[in-house]
Amino acid sequence: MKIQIEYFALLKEQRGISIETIETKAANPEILYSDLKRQYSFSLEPSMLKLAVNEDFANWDYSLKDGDTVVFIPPVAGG
Amino acid sequence: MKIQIEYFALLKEQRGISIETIETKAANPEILYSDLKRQYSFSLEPSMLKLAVNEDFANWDYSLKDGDTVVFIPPVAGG
Amino acid sequence: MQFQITNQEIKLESLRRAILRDVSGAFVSFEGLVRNNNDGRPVNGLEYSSYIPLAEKEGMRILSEAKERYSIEAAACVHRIGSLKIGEIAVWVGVSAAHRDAAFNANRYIIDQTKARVPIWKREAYLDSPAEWVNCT
Amino acid sequence: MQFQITNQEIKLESLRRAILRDVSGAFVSFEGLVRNNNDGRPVNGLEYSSYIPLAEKEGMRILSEAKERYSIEAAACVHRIGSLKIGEIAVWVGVSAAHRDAAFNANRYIIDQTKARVPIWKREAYLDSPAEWVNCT
Repeated sequence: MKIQIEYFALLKEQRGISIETIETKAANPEILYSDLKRQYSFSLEPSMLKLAVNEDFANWDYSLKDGDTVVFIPPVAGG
Repeated sequence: MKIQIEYFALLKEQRGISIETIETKAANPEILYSDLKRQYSFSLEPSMLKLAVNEDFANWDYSLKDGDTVVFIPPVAGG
Repeated sequence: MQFQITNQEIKLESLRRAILRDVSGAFVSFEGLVRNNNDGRPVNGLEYSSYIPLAEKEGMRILSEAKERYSIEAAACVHRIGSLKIGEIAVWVGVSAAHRDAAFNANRYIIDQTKARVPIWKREAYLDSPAEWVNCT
Repeated sequence: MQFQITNQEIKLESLRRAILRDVSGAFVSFEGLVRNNNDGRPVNGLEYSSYIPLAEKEGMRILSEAKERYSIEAAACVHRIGSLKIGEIAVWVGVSAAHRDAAFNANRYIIDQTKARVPIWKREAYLDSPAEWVNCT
């Protein structure tokens, strides 16, 4: 299935792009992040991230569907 | 001795003027207020007032001296 | 550090600028405004008066206390006297600090102490009954 | 109730006016400013970015929570993104209420929750070393 991923902050810097659509068999975002982390040497552990699917917060065991947009959210620091 | 008295808020309203100089034998502001309260029917009990002598807070047993300026301070309500 | 009693309209922007520093990461301001009612009774406006020399002295003490208690850069308070209409600013407190915790706490301290200790009086003009000195009943 | 992410300069006066009501006796505003250092290291400026759709959604939730928890009239929060210089406003929170207790507490709630929950990131440009994402080490 096709999943769109948006990157922000440190993840965007480490991935080098801000958005991409990938073909994946990852059943949920936990597996997806683990694949991407290995591939792009992301320094952030999943325990430091929050997760959004389709513009709202989601759980790591969410069942990914074709066309979903996933965002891994690095630690925030507004203000 | 001569004592200058300034009135504010409800005391000013009940006295009808904002400043006066009086001749008094009152040894301290407690006695002075008691005299004035009787004379002008002030509604405020002394326990509700604070006291200033010569532009700073003072105690009720302060020994009044000729030329002192006394202010009886009604309950404040700024802001 | 500035504590001022004024009969002029309170101008926010110049007051704000006067207390900002390059090290300030947080700025908290409080405005006390004339609202259209007091405990449900419709209010027309307010009249404030003050024993100015003592008010400014006591106000400066409060600002000094705030600076001792909290890690702030600067603080100021301006209280207006005279006749005020609904929506007008009666009192303004501004605090700048490196971090927000100190800025919030110091601002709250200054307004609470000002209301409790500074000789300022408020007379409310009601729509439906004679004017009353607040707190003097 | 308004929560907004913007790449424009934050204009205080129009924001303030938008949340004042005739029943408002208290107005508290918080400004988060770019300061010239972080833990003593000299800072040149900041760059903020945000995942905007989720930030505005989560921000509106925070404002709703504040309105449920505290007796306030209105509240708003605006967070700026892009490159900011020292002294510029990164975030503004304004709350109006009948009484100051609710205005202070709600304002503090909104800024604390915003900093903890809203997807906004900050990169500090240091004078003496490479830029760093705050909180990401």
